[in-house]
Amino acid sequence: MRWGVIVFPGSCDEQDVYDCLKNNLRQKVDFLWHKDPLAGKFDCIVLPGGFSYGDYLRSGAMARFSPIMKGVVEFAQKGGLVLGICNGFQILCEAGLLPGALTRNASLQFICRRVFVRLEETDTPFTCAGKKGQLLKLPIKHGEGCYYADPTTLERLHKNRQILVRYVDAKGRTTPAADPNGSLDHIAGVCNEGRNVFGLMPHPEDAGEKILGGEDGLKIFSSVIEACDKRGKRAWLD
Amino acid sequence: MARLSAKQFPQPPVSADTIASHGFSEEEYRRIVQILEREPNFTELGVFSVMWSEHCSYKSSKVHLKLLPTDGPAVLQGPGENAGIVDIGNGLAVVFKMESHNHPSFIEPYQGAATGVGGILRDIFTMGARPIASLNSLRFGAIDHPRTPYLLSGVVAGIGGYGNCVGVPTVGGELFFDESYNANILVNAFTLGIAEKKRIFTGKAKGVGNPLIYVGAKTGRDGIHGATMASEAFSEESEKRRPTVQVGDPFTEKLLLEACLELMKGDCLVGIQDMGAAGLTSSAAEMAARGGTGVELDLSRVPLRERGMTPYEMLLSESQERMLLVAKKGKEEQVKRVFERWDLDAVVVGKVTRDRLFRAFFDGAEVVRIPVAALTSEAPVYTRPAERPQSQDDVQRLDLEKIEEPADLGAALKRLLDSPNVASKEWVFRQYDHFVRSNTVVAPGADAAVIRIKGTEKGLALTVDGNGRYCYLDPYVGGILAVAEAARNLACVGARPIGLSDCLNFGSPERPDVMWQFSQVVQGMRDGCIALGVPVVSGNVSFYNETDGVPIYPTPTVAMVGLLPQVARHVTPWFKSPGDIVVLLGRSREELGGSEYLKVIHGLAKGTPPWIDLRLERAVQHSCLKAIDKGILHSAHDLSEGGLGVALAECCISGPEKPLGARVEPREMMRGDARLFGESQSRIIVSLKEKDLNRLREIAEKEGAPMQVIGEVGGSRLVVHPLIRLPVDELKSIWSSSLERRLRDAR
Amino acid sequence: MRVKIFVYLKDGVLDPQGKAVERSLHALGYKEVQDVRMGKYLEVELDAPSRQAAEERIREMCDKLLANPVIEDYRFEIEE
Amino acid sequence: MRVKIFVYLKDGVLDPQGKAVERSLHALGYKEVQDVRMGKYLEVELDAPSRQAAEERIREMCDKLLANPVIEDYRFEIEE
Ligand SMILES: Nc1ncnc2c1ncn2[C@@H]1O[C@H](COP(=O)(O)OP(=O)(O)O)[C@@H](O)[C@H]1O
Ligand SMILES: [Mg+2]
Repeated sequence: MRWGVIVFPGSCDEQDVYDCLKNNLRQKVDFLWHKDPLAGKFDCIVLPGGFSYGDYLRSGAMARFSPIMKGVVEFAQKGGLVLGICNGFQILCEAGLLPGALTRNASLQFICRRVFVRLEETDTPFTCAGKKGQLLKLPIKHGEGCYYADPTTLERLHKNRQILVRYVDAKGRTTPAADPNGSLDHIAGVCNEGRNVFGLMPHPEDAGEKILGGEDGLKIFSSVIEACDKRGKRAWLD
Repeated sequence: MARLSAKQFPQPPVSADTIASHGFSEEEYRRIVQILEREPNFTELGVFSVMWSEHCSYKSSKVHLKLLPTDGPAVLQGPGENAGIVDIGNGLAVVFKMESHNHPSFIEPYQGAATGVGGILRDIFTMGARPIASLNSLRFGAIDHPRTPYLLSGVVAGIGGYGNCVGVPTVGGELFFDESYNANILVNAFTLGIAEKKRIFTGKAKGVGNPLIYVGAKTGRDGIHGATMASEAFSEESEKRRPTVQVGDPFTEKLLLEACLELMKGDCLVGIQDMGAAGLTSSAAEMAARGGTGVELDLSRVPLRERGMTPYEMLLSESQERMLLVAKKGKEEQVKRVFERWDLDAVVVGKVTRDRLFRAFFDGAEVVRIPVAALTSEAPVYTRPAERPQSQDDVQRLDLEKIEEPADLGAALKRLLDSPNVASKEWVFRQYDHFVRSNTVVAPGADAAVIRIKGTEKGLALTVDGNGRYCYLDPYVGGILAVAEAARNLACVGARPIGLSDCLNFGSPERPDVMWQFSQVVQGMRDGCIALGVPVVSGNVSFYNETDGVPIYPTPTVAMVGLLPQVARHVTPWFKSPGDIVVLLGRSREELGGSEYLKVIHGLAKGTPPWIDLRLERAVQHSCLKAIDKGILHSAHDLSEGGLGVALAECCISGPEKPLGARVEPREMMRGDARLFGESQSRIIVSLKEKDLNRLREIAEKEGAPMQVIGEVGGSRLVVHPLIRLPVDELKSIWSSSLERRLRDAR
Repeated sequence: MRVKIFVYLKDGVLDPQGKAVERSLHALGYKEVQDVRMGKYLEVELDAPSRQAAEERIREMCDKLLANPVIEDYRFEIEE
Repeated sequence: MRVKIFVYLKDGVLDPQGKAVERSLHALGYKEVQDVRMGKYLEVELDAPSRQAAEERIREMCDKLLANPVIEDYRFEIEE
């Protein structure tokens, strides 16, 4: 299968995603330039972390207008897999591919540390390699990761089981102290109704090797690989 | 943008007043007239003032800095370029430097610190290296001083705000509070980058006729006279100069970084330098000096952000996120294309000339014509008077008999762990991205940070250290200790030092007592470097850190870089498993002078700092390193502020998992407080399996390092028999919450 | 013409910044202050044939870029 | 009474945010927009005996906390 990692002006984690996929999972990966149209066959497009356009107006607000995003929206609408990590998650929300918005951390401070998240659903291409309730230890690093959605949207998220990961403590419990940014319902990541677009604040790519403190992040990427394998060698989209 | 014409800009006259307000002595002005064989015009006066400022010319420090050892088999570039370079094998080199941004950070903490980070990043990528790790060394006034929480929060947010946005991990640093810094905080920023050895770029203007190209942000009236501001003590007057504060734009920096690195892959570039202090003037003049050439600038082409800027302002502006490069003639369009891809301006603003003159034109008229050498190599150099102040004797007098030993040493340990100088710095470093680039093997919170070098088995260790209190009590010894502690911190993770960069933060060089401190510290650092075999490859001097005639503690900060041949073998400070044996490498003496204990418990900054025997230091470090090479150590942690008691507590509580207790019984016979909190140097606590003890003994014996089995890991308490017996959970909660709680309470 | 745009969080969306400012004001002794809300303020110079045309364009810019409708509302004033 | 406070960067101080918004607006085709500046907008509910008293207190709060005098200016409006 083939991955595309978009480089926006101000992206910082594109190399981390690239290296994680290439070195740890032996995947084919290409960088995609934000000014180009989306062309070529890809199974999964990754919007990496960082500070696209400096996040100067709102995180993700300006990147969603990058030329490549038109293609990403079409790709997603046709069922292609799209993964947004941190700033990528913010961009996907701004672009309307995912519900809700990410606002300033409740502490008003940028926060960088390792957290635990719990896999809430496993019937998606991004979580299928895991077990329901499984804990993953992943790094977070963001200033605007507080997830918000209005009550109706939230209800829909519950009903459709779109909340894929929640912040929990080491024992797997959702507690206010275990929630690093004050997210609504401790939400760390959600998918769309079609379950082919997923955004999360933690960085799986920075937890891909034992020497970096753990390899729990590989669960997310290997889920995608597994899902694509099951679907056959064919790309999701021609 | 409305531009002035030459007619609209008559040069203001040069008078005795303007000469004085540009900071020149009469002697210096006479020299200018002699060099030019005429009176300078107003713009030229400005150019001389920034280039001859302390900040750019190192006029007071040069004679001393020559003493520092700068050579080594792996050193590719010592001081003199934008940053130092050391070979690390595999065709790779590391490029690193530290810079101070003290004055701007005091005036506007967020932006001052942010632009400090921006500046040091540019120093690194200007040489062709991708920045991969940063450190920051911070000094603030007493934590209960009304301005401290504001300054600290602003500085930390600024460092994070800039570094995080550019995508360079901040992997370590230090933070120290003392009244001595109440009105003069220190913000020293360090960055390390990695480059291919064959693709290193320098700031040389070579090749007559080659174009000078301006890239990056537009020029505004930011920070005009920043370099002179950094060369002055604070006063009400300098407070008034506030509007010169620069605002950082990390997004533009990120684009500039990527565009420059992309350009460097091709073959367009001859030389490149960032526009830092003294902006366009210093970058152009320094590049010409290194290239043995001249430069000609056409100021009418400089991209401007504000209306009506004068040549004087364009030449002296310190607007951030700008670079000056020399390209091969004919490659102009290629350069522009690269920058266009990243949405950045690239404008030809001049060319390299043969005449060794620094010339600037504006609207067709020549406004500056000065020999390059007069601005660089021939700038004044002073051997300033230096004298040990009489009061030094008094400062060093400490009668231990009069220091009462606390009845409850456990309570004293708790107070020390609660001291912001000893407490966990997590409140700070959790605001810094330390994961980005996925190289971070040991994050902040250990003796040194460790990052791996992708594509190799190697790793780099980084640390920054320097105790101003020690230097105040004895600047010579303090200088040695700064170097020794940094190297010891590297040894604790298993790295051998390959080079260091430093910032020397002092009061006014015009004071003999300060110059004495300066020369003593430099001599101490030199002796430390020679003994431990570490070259100084770059650095920075910050003078005039004083307010109303009171200088800060003399504060060298030493950022040292070490290499690990096998990054997988690194060691961390905290205890790993119950049953492990705890060993103390080194020797303890009855030394309390300058200790954190004396300050926190008795309110004293007195005595002489701990003594150091550099042969013993080397033996201890080598023992630790060899034991790590052999893979027998489970943990290693050096003893610093707070001595054995604090170090043991940190071994118990500083790990990412649940705290582990220990029971130890050190054998030295001395008063209990000295035994627990004395800061004798050259000591490391290690833990290992009992079966490996003999191998450690053999190593230590061979190296000539004393070693003492002092106890065992296990249980839920820290027991230092017979002095202390405390639950580790309690220690952890004090130590880890102190900083945040104190900052909150201070509001 | 000069346009002033205010972008602020919708009612019901947490405003930690406003809260923090309120707390600080109270700590400084300004107890008479309540209900602090914090938002963004933009000033732009706009070239438009008429006030109405300007309004239309500004509304578009806000809907598209300047405000996020999930969490924010906006308001603007045009000065001639 | 309701007070609206605008805090904005002083003239001549670099405004990276405003600049970035301007560039985005241009890229989206809103070329008629120039000179975008970005600042903070605060709304507070204030209890004061008189308009004049209110003005005085607000000015104090701005000087002390809400604006950073090194790089920012402020302005406010009181609505009764
Ligand atoms: N300003 C800072 N920024 C980042 N990390 C910091 C800062 N201050 C302290 N730290 C981290 O906290 C840990 C303890 O620091 P310190 O007490 O200075 O260690 P040591 O005594 O071993 O030099 C180190 O890992 C250091 O990198
Ligand atoms: Mg240490």
